[in-house]
Amino acid sequence: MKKVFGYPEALTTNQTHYCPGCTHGTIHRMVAESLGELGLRERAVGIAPVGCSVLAYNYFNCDMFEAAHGRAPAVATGAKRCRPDLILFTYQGDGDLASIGAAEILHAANRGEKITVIFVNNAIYGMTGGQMAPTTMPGQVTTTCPFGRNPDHEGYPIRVVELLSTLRTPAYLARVASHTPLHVVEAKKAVREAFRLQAENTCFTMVEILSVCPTNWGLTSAESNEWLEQNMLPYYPLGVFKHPDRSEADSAAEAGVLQGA
Amino acid sequence: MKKVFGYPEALTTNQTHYCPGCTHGTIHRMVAESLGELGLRERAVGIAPVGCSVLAYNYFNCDMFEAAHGRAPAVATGAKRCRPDLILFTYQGDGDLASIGAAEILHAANRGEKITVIFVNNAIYGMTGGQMAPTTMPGQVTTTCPFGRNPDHEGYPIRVVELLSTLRTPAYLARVASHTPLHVVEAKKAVREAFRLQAENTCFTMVEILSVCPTNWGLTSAESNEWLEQNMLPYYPLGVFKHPDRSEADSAAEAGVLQGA
Amino acid sequence: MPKIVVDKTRCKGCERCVEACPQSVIAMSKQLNEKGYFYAVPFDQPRCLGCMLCAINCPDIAIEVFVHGTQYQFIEY
Amino acid sequence: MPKIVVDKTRCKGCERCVEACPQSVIAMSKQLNEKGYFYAVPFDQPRCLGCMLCAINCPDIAIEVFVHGTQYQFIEY
Amino acid sequence: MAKVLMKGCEAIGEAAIRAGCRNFFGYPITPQTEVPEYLAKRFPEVDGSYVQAESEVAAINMLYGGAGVGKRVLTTSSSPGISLMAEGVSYIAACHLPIVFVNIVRAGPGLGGILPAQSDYLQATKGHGHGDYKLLVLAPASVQEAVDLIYEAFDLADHYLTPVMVMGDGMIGQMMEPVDLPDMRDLSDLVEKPWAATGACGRGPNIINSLYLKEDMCNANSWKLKEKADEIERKEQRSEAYACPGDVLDVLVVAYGTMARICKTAADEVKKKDKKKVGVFRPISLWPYPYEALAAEAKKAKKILVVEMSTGQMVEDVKLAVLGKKPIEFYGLTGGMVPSPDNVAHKLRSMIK
Amino acid sequence: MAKVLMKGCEAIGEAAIRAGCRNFFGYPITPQTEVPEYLAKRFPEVDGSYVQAESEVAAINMLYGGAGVGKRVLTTSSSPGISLMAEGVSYIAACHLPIVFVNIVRAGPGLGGILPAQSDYLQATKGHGHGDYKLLVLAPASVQEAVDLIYEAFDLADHYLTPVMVMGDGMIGQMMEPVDLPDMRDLSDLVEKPWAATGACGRGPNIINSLYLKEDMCNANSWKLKEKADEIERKEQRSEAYACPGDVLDVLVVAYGTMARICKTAADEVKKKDKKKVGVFRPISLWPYPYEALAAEAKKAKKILVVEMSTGQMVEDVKLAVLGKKPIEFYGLTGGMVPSPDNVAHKLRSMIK
Amino acid sequence: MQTEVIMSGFGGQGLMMIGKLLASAALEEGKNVTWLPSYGPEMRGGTANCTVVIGDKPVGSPLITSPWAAIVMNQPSLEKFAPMLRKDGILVVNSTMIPINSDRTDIRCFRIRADDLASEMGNRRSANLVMLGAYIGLEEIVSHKTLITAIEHAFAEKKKFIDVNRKTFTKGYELAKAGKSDD
Amino acid sequence: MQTEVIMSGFGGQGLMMIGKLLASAALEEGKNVTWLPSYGPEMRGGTANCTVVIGDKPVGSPLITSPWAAIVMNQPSLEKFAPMLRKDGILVVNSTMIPINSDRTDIRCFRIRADDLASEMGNRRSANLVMLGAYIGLEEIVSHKTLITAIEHAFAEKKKFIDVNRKTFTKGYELAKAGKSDD
Ligand SMILES: Cc1ncc(C[n+]2csc(CCOP(=O)(O)OP(=O)(O)O)c2C)c(N)n1
Ligand SMILES: Cc1ncc(C[n+]2csc(CCOP(=O)(O)OP(=O)(O)O)c2C)c(N)n1
Ligand code: SF4
Ligand code: SF4
Ligand code: SF4
Ligand code: SF4
Ligand code: SF4
Ligand code: SF4
Ligand SMILES: [Mg+2]
Ligand SMILES: [Mg+2]
Repeated sequence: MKKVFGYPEALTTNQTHYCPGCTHGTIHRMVAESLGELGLRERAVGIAPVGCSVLAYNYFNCDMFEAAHGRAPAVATGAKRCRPDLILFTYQGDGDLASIGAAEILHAANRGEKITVIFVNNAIYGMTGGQMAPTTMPGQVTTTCPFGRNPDHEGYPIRVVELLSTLRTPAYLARVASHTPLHVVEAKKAVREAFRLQAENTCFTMVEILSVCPTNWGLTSAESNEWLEQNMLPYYPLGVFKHPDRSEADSAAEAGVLQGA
Repeated sequence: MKKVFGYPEALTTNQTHYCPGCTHGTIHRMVAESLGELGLRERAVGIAPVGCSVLAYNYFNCDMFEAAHGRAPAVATGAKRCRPDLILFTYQGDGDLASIGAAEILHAANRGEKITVIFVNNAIYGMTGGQMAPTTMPGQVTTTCPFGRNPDHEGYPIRVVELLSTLRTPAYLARVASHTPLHVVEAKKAVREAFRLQAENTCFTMVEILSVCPTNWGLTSAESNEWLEQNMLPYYPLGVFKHPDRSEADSAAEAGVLQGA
Repeated sequence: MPKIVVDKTRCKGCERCVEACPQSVIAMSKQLNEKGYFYAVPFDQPRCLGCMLCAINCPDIAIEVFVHGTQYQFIEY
Repeated sequence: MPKIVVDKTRCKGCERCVEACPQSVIAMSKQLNEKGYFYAVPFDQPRCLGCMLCAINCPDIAIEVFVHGTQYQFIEY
Repeated sequence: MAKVLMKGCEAIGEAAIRAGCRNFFGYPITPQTEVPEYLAKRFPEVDGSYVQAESEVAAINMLYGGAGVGKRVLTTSSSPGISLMAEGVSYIAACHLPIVFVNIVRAGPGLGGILPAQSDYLQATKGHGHGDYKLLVLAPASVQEAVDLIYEAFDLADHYLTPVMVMGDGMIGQMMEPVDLPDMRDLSDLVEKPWAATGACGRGPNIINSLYLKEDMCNANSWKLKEKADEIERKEQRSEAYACPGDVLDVLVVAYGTMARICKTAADEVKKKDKKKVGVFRPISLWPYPYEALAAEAKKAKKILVVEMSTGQMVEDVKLAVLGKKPIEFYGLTGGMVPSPDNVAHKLRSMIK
Repeated sequence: MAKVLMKGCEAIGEAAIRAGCRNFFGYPITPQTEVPEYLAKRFPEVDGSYVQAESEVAAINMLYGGAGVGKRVLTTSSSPGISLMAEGVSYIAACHLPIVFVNIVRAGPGLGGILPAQSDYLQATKGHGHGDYKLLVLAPASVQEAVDLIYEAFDLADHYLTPVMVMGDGMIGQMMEPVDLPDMRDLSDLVEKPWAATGACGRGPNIINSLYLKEDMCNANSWKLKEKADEIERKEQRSEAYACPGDVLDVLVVAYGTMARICKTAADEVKKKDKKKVGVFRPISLWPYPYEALAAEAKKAKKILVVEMSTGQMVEDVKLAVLGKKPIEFYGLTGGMVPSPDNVAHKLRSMIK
Repeated sequence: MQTEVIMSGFGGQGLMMIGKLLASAALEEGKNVTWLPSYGPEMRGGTANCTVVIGDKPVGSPLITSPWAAIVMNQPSLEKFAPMLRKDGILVVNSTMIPINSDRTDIRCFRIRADDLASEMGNRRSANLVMLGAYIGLEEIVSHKTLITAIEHAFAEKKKFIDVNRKTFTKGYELAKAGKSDD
Repeated sequence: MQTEVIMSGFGGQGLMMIGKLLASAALEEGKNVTWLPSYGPEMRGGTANCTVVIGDKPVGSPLITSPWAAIVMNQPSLEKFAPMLRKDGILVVNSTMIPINSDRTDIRCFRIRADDLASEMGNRRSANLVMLGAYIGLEEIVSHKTLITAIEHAFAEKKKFIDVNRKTFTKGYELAKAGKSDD
């Protein structure tokens, strides 16, 4: 018999510490598979964030850094500028990337660093036990917005991909989801495309991946999927928002349509 | 005879340290006039940045802070949340706001802080003697891009107003210029509108003001105007990009048009 | 005939594979594994199409998929 | 008749007022002020329309504008 | 009021409210996140406001704004977050603004671990931010003392116009103990702040600033800060001498915070079982360091033992107090390992033989 | 090579290039912006790369990345910027990564002023970031020494796998002096870094990390850092004793960096005019502090005078060296005021009478 | 006199809760007390524990390396804490979940089918109270009565749980008093 | 022996440049030398200065509070530095720009119409070299020849300026040698 689906080489066999049903694991696998399929594992250097995926260095079977909270894009910049022949990726949560690390992601994108950012948006701070993130949904209850996020006081969730899409510097920017098999299939394509573009030294690449946090959402795995579909998908539309091969006008138009959501 | 134009009450009579022809002075005046006309001077608290306008606290005739480099929006947030009855404004340069302070401006805008940000974009670090700013134009020579800003390595200039316009949180966001009398007239309207909206506790307000730096551009006052018109205006289109009274769709459409530039 | 193999020790019992399977091949065991989870079991293996959806959806890479010869693929992964 | 008054000590000689004036009322003095700048002088005062453009464009608020009675305003400021 | 059982972090939040603090700005980090979580829930009841800052850098600058408009403001964080606040705290000190901030120290350096440690001692007491200024640093050993010191910290901050740090560790933050909560301060009763930037209405502008273009002014501000530091050094030294009566001690243990509690247990045991005289000296104010009080106790001791959850940071201050007159030994574990009473007793026995 | 006249900042940049550094990450700040400006111009000639970071926080984390992939990396900044780097440097130290960074100190605290000062001494030597680690701190007194120490700093960093700070002030940064530039290092000759994250090709993954979930591992890393610090303390103390022959000194002046040059002039004058014996002790490594060497010199002196451009930060280390055996006085100006030789001579005379 | 109890099990088994009940009862009785949870990223799905120290004098270390008693609700907890117990210490074992025994002979071990008993009494989630009851039955460091009061206070806002919790607690208490271990 | 010279004037008058010329000439002659500019935000339009210290022994402080000589090209500089000069020190004054005199009688003051002379010689912007020439003429701390070499090096890439700079420098030098002050 032929194995058509198995364990990717670019992951160690360590079991993750992620909660049951947490899609961090799925996303790790997509990254590892992409590195493997493109033959990049031996040149790859990953940057783990501070967040639930802080231990990512135990799971990826390639060279890794563990960065300070929010600073992964700066670490990747430093590494890539020193060794342009390496393949650099960061793996970051929404608190890490969109809150404390907002300046670093914005500027890495704007400088056009040839790195790949895997941005896991689960609308909450997972690791520290469920505080409000910049991507937390209006009305969503967290430990630091115990009465639900109130847009009048905390503002609306930040749509990072849309934000970065306004930058003039060429980039590959996509948003995908990770909660159903078909979403994973699309997500994987985007992740691989990002690494491919990096390997060709084309541009900055980032894939935002909508993810679940059953533990801090206080839901089962199945309920989480539903919550994501009902609350996050309408606000965080999926798609490729920017592609270096497409003209700005095209991307703007597509983004325009999606912004209506 | 009647004085139709004179010295605004909300400025001290101290002479500024700005270079001849630098429009920082003009912008100070607009802010002071707006405070005066709206009767807000006695409730106003301004936050000076680190940049050429670091001494703004000597010029505005109202209570002032001098903030750490880039952090004025956080300082204003702290002050406004503690004293919502006060009128808070920050006055920031492009290095201060768009580089080191990128996270602070993004999040103050996204939280919808009821403050007014006066953002002076002169495409360079004035105070420290002419280094590259995030808003420096492609090809522009500065002391830290002595061969001209190269978009392949440093990326393209950041358009802050366009960037913040993608946020869902209501805001007033406009870009104006300060180099000719008619531009100043429009600029003043935008500044006053921003303070009016703040006084009514409506939303976050920011006016980006294109400004000149004759000293570090190495040009005369008149040449600076020309340089600004030829290089900055096409890339930094003027207009109101977001207004709390207008629907998102309208703003997006307007922004879309302008983005074509 | 296609088949899946679940690594019982890796499984965290999240049931994502169960939800994913169009053929209802998988169900949860009534026993805990050593980590304390009710783990996934392919209790109706013959119905398996080898479509890989379960494996694709498993965050813990606890599932391997095997097929004989050529196999119609619903999805490209 | 409208007129402008330039505060010689505040002027930094940037010539923004000169550029702004539609009536060419203003020119630069041949003398330095105490700060070492050639300062602005309304050398053709009678042509002044009181339009305020010079004052609006002056970064150093060195110009005051005076008018008699009602005055047509080109711009609202 | 009857004692209530409260978690350290929550007690800190409640104590701040009772001290008149209505504005908290902070960013989550273990093991202190329960402070903001508590306040996010509790503040609406007292018209207070919680703002989750985008980072610790932003948080400390929000405090700068809040303190500058005259309010009692608080942030809490843990080691890496405290490092990020260094620039902001230097600004606040330079501007003579009162703030209270809490470091629930975790294991370092780098990301380290989240378990209790005392390895930020030198940072807090010597050189957090740039420039000549000092932090008033208070180190509670129990939840009750955390409450009392937080409550007082706001008064100290307002009195000296200075940043005050309360430094605990994961045990202080996570532990529940019975506490007597202080009364609610009457907000109208707090000290006036005529220097605050509250709108130039009926007076000239107030300016909160630390830039000095003229070097003599800048020099003067540094010396003003130095004089303030000297006054604090004279007036605010706090310490506790435990079981040190008489005039001979076999060993004097020096330890602070939770470590001092553990040392007391160890000292009691060695006293009881080995019939040796062991005292414990506990600095409560880490800066100003109680040099004189320690020197006085040290005089009676044959040997000094410093115990810390670090590789030895306070040792330097003990040396400065003892000035070579007594032998000083050190025992420490860090990284989240907490020396047990047995560990300390073992070390004590090795010193006494 | 013949001596060339170079500005301190530019000489620092050139020395780094010659030491094999090809990557600079930094953010402009007076009075050190000429370093990045010089390198932005010069790097293309040697295939180097200058990146203007968005902030000092980003810059230090870029160094973390660059050091982690095995390159010699540099950043330079000044006081407020250095404060912002505290968290990053703590991570770098915890991961045992070699970097060189420069603080051209300016007046503080807060925004302060841009003129020369020495008020970041305690921050640099005691408690910059959180956790147990130490910075190797070198303080040049001339442009030539700045060049030499920068050149050596890269080797020290690589040898001990530790961050090394070179600390100067605005005079060092802005002054031109004649310098002998060292030779270009052969890049292929630099020490190997098998631990670097350069792609797991033909070996298992290399991991650059400072997180330890297990407290014993975290403890072990702190003690590993401590042992390294102890080794550096044994081996890398540097100092200069100027005009201290014989065995009696009326006064021993202790000063570092540019302040020591000024004190030498003052000492020479007092020796000549007042016929008194005045020596100058100049620590070159501020950490490890040359305690023993200073103690030896201090033995000969009747009195000690510490002179700093601060309100008195190094005094504590001098006390630790002298241990109460000699009276110590302090003279200092700060905020950009530089004590002149006359000021110091005046103070010296008041001590000798 | 000072007593230290560690309670340990899977997250969700309610160990923190019984620790707090014990601590408040101790406070109620005027004793000195500390309660300290384990915390950290290991929380994720792993084993959680808390330590309660009760004494006549002020408590020294809230962190205990050789406790006097341990209440263990899953096997990893038994494996971790049984070896750390002091001589003559007490080990209360949830025998529904833990098939094995500690090999120590110098401690008192009490096994009780906590989950089963709780289920039988109508609320599977009250197994923790069975365990606590058993411990208090073995060693009445606080009185049964005070503990019942503590339960009533704790569930003042979820009154429907008071009854079952009171009952399950008392069940464990009585079995232990009667020496009716599972072995 | 140590000589300290401060050169001061408006930004743009070329003070930094002549300071560097003097410093390189001193280096060329094997002397110890430091050159230190004023720096700071006051740069903005204000007065700029630099200090050159030349000595036989290593230079102590590069920052001088009582200099031996001052070359002042605008009035604020005269007002600032004349009072700081040491007794018997040298003050070189650009009389084109500075109508006033220092009231000190214990110093040597040399006035020279630097701007006018430079303009007359074809390059208004060489007034700084006239000033430097005058100073060296008064006190030859480096030789005329070395200084000319320094000028040639400095303008190696802008050769067209060498000639006028050499001439203006020599003009100032000769007038000073001849004692032809402006007064
Ligand atoms: C400087 C600093 N601040 C705060 C923290 C605490 N912290 C750790 S992870 C985290 C948030 C993680 O949330 P996110 O990035 O969304 O990742 P997730 O856990 O949701 O995957 C925070 C605030 C820290 N370690 N360092
Ligand atoms: C933390 C910190 N980093 C850097 C600096 C130095 N610095 C002062 S102003 C400035 C840039 C100013 O540029 P901009 O904000 O564009 O203002 P402008 O002067 O152009 O008006 C910099 C980098 C500082 N003071 N503090
Ligand atoms: S806390 Fe949330 S994000 Fe973290 S591992 Fe668990 S489910 Fe995933
Ligand atoms: S340097 Fe530029 S921005 Fe600054 S005052 Fe001068 S002209 Fe204006
Ligand atoms: S491969 Fe397809 S059919 Fe077979 S078990 Fe998996 S999901 Fe079901
Ligand atoms: S998806 Fe994976 S982890 Fe989840 S139940 Fe199925 S096999 Fe187990
Ligand atoms: S008011 Fe108008 S017309 Fe008169 S001087 Fe000014 S610009 Fe010219
Ligand atoms: S615009 Fe103002 S400063 Fe400029 S020349 Fe005219 S009056 Fe003078
Ligand atoms: Mg998250
Ligand atoms: Mg600017």
